Amino acid sequence: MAEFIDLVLLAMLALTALRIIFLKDLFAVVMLFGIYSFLSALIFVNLDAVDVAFTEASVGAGISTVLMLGTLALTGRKEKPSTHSTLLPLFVVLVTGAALIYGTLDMPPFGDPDNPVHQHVAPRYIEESPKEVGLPNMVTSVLASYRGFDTLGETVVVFSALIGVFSLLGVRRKQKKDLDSGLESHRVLHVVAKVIIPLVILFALYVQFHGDFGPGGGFQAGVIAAAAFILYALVFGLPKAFAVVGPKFLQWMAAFGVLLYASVGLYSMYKGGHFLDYNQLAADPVAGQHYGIIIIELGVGFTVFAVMLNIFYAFGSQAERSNVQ
Amino acid sequence: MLFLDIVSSILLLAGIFFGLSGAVGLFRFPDFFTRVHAASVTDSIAAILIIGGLLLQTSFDLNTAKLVFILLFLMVTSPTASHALAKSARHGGLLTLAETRPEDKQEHTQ
Amino acid sequence: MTGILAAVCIAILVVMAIALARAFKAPTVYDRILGVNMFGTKTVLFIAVIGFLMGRPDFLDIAIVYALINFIGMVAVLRFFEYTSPIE
Amino acid sequence: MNFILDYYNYWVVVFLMMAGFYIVISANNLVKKIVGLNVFQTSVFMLYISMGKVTGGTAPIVAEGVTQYSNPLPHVLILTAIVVGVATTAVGLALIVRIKRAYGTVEENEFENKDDAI
Repeated sequence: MAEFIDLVLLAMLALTALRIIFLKDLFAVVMLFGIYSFLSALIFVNLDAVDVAFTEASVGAGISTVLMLGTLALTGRKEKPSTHSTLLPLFVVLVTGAALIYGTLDMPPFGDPDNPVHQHVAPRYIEESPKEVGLPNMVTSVLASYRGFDTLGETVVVFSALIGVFSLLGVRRKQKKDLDSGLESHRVLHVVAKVIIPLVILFALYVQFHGDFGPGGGFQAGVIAAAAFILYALVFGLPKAFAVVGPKFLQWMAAFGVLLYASVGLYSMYKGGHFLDYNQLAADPVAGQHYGIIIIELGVGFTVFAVMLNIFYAFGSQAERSNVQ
Repeated sequence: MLFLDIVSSILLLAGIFFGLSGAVGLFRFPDFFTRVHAASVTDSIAAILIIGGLLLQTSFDLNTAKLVFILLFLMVTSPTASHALAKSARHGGLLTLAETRPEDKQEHTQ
Repeated sequence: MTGILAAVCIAILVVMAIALARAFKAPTVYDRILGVNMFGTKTVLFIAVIGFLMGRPDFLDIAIVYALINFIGMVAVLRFFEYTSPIE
Repeated sequence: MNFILDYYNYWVVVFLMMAGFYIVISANNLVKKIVGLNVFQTSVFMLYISMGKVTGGTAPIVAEGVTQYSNPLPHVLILTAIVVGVATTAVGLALIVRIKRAYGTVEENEFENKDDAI
């Protein structure tokens, strides 16, 4: 049954990708990209990658699509016909495709339990991580505890993305004459958004702290909370959203998240362990792991929330600036 | 125990029926506003029935709470989304089928 | 019971395929948004049913995220679409 | 038939890679190139995740009565890759907005004669 579903979903995905190639209306391209991300998240669910599906659905389908729509609001909808012929790209693509497919022929068969990939490193983590780190969700324990240093680097990458977008775009200060943009004419959306936003934030907090036992964690929680505020900014307009959570406050919050993460590492060094070695954090090593993972997931949640919301502010204020002139 | 299974499978099958009818309506209806009607009505009823069917499977634990949350959330958002879409389409100047075909407009107005 | 759940899965897949077809062939942009929206709601149901079929009902978190992101994506499309251009 | 089932996943991944690759090469609009990049990226994620799948195994969350788990390590790698991918997409889109403001266009074939304009 699962293989059949896998086949059908992958076929749908291939069709969506094909359709994206031949579309000229960029709005339709971005919307089909939204479906593409949803479908790939669905395939990840089917391939037992539950955390990855969570992230792909919230980050891939949510934030990417909203940012692309924001860009399209500035750069226009229609793609002008390209002058050069499509024969050469097609030829290059077909040759590389054939080479790659020839390469996949001697890969191990899909889903076979005694594939080499499952023999060397994975059994150690599948057996040891529930005992050493004490979390049912092995993905979170590997992500936060064994690979804690990499996740710190990844949080810094997200933080530097904020710096990059801000150095390029910058957020417009709130002028007096700001028109009250947002979907004013949609009264129903105003009422429903007011009802939904607390629910979404509550769910984000649940995801944040549920990361140890089920799918979830800092990244997904940060993105979902940012999505709640993005919904607020979309429906009630940016000036009101700036009043609720300003870009200045978010910059501090992003920095604070990375600082919190690194200070956990320094504290465990101060207690005599290595950098980011959570065993020193508490008397009992497994309890120390729990504290360490909860705190760094909180740090990651702060940073990702602040960065995603601030990037949306930067794009949103550009769209409004071009409309005000 | 068997009774619960029977009721939940009835609900699920009814949910499928409405979902499929909505999909057929979405595909065959002539213009946008009829399609919005077809899609959103069956979306809501199919969601209620299928999630209701699944609710009977759970033994009143965390999953039941999650399913009730999903049901409430879908009941609030999916009609709102369809309303906002139809209003935005109308606002954007999309005409209904009757408006686009002037010749059968007279018999509408008599 | 699993037979019924499997049948529900296949039916939802069919509905998703039709919604996808609508999103591909849509004459106006609004039809495309409608297709995307219906596809999103059906994926929520699909994940819920798959979770029960596979005996891992803790997948429901992902179904909730799907419902959220589908709604927010829809609002974003409507919001930014009003910015760009009148109906072609 | 069994042979196709074994390699179907990888073939669809290669097909998506080539679709993304083709979009990046032949697209005229920069935003569409970014979409092509994301299509390419997601197919790479799918390659890693389908390698980690074990038929009959479930999600790598410890549950009683489950013996066979899918391999959690590719999941961790891809989790990081998705977030970094979105960060790069955000910076890429910010660059496109600046290009639009500086050159007035984001179409690739309209750039050549614009260089002396600014």
